[in-house]
Amino acid sequence: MKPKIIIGSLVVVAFLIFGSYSFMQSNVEYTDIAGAMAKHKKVQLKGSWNKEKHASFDARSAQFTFWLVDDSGKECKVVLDGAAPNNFELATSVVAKGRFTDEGYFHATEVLTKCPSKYEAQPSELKKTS
Amino acid sequence: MSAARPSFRLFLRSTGAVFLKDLRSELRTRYAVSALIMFVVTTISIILFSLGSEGASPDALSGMLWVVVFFAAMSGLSRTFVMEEERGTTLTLQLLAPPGAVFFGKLLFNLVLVTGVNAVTVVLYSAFINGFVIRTMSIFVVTVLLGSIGFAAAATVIAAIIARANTRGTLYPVLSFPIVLPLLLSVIDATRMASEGAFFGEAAGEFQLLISYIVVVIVSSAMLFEYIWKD
Amino acid sequence: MNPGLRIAGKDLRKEFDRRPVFRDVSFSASAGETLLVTGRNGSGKSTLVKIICGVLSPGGGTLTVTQDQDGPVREARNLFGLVSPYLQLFDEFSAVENLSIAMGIRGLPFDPAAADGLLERVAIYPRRHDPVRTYSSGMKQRAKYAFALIHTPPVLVLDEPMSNLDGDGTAVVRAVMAEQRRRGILVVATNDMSDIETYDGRIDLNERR
Amino acid sequence: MVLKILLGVLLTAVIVSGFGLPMSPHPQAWYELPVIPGLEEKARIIFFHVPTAWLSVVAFLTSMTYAIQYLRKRDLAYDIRSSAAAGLGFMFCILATITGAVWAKFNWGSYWNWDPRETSIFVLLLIYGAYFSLRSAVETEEKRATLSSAYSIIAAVTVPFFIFIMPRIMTGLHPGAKGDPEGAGPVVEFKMAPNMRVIFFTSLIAFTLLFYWMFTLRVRTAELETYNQRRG
Repeated sequence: MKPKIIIGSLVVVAFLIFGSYSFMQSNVEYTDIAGAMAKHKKVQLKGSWNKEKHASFDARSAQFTFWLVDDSGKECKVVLDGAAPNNFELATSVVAKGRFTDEGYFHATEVLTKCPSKYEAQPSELKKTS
Repeated sequence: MSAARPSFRLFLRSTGAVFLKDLRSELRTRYAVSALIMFVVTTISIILFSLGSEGASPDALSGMLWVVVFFAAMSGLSRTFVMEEERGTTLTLQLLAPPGAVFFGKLLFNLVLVTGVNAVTVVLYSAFINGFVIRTMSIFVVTVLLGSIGFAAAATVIAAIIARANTRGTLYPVLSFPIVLPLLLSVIDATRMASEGAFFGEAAGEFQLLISYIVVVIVSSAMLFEYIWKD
Repeated sequence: MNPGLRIAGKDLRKEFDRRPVFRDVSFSASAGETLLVTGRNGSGKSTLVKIICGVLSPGGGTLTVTQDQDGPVREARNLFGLVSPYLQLFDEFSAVENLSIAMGIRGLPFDPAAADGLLERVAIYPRRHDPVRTYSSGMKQRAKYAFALIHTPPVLVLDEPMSNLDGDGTAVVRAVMAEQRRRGILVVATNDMSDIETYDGRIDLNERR
Repeated sequence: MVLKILLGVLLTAVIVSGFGLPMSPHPQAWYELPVIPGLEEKARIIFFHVPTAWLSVVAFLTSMTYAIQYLRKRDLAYDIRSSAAAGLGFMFCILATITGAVWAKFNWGSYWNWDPRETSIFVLLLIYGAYFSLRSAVETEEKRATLSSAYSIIAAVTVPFFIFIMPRIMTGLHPGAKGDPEGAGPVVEFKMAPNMRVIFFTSLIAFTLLFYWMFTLRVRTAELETYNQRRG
């Protein structure tokens, strides 16, 4: 009776940990445009929005299109299923999750925006005052 | 009580006998199977009517497949325990079988039932719903298989709980939903990957999660079952 | 047979909803003895019967079952046979199937000849292949005796043994009781003293509230 | 008594400082809270929203621990504790949902976004709801205690899977969610000005004490009720 409970609990804990690894593993890897083109799988493309090129939302296909520049300066077209993400204009950088299509654009299922950290005073302002 | 140490072989025999008893009873009455299949046919035709000529996105379609599976499972999988309680044979089983054998026997029966019904569901769904395309078959097959086991595992223990309560019908979906939800989200995600044409390796995380869900639910249910089963 | 066999309860007690059903129930019986359980409705006869059979855990106290050292060792649940009004057979199956299912789940080998013998004895042999659902209540009660005896239990527990039975049926049950008394322990829970001829120990639950 | 005084002092301090301290874009004195762009005065709700969410989780774990104790010892006193904790947890869970929805409305534009954290609090609500509907559906006290204990344990072992699966299928708006560049840590790991952090953690401690106090009160009333029932 007792050992059964102990062994059972250990198995439950072990598999909870095993399950939690799936969470870390599934973090799709970050890469730049060249890396994303080379790998034919789902990646997280890191870069920023090229504000000089037009970004538009096509209401018919419900897709949002914009141009992304990565850290090496390379540029590509990103088509996102859905509307522009929150705070897209304010974002300092964006991460697009998806894969390169054969037509030569990056097809994103999700775009995350990175905004300035939220619960601190602006660092620049802190410098001014101190 | 001083008694013989339960031997593992005897335990397996009891488990098998409980499973066979349920299987033969089901083959004779066809109660659960007919309800399940009718449910699947009804929901799929409702989806067909509501979609009309318009298609839906592959994402939505892969989600809807599992909605059909979820509600079908909810309508049929509680039968194994509720039936014993309604006909007053719970005591009979308590006299005959060790609790573990009842649990694993019923789990096995639910597993066979849900796997069979899911196979029918998937075939009907792919045949009738146009926009539903699977690009990576391997991911899809493994997902349906693991999903079925997960559903059977969660459904069995919840059924054991509600069978002992007074109002059963409404309680079953209420209790199951929060337990089954992580499984549901995970299989929907994996099915989406399969329809997107992802590589098998990309879904490894999902499978790992599904396997650990199955093990965690089965092991903890097996430990708790004795308390639920005995008055 | 079964010379070492003994069951003993010590200070057994049970509550439902914090209300005591009974308390301080102690008894013991060895092979060849009959234990009688009496008490008015609601005094917990069936509860005690379920505790003795091991399907209900007592709220306190201990129940000990000692097996015969010479015979084959059995699992605890296979030591008991129960006949009671609230015990139901699997009614979509026939009597024979019920017996084979019972032996299968108990993990014991099923002997069709022994089953047929038993069914003949309780006089439902001609209808042994009909589903139990089609039986009359008296026939169901007879089938329960076959169900309780198929594994020749060292302890036979009868709750309201004569319910639904006609004259022939009571005669069969008296023979079963006499045989069990020779073979092992007999526990009878009833208020009808005409059900039982002799007993060795008695638990009156009216005094144990 | 000491507990009640301490609790009163701490909660008063949190309420006064949380609502009363001035906000300044360039905090100089120790008492000036920084103005957070995009949040401004709305940031104050964090001192009350996060503790309620924290308590609903603490209550859930407390309830589960007593559920295990009940199954081991079969003593209805543990069931009283388990259900008392669950009741409080349900209340705090509703409070967390409401304060969260209000905050979300003013910050993200809508009351509900199905962000991972919102989804998990929703699931917790569902579990609490299921737990109480199960309890109301069982008449015998012992059976009710056993079944609801078993259910809360089964629910507790499946809850972690939400934490594993959620971030993968949804984008987070909450700080600490995967969408945040700082990573996927728990809520309290985000960066915060030191004086805000003091109020924040004081509030967490005060609310935990509040929970403990309410919990003992509920257990005592429940025990008195059953005592009365048994006599009456």
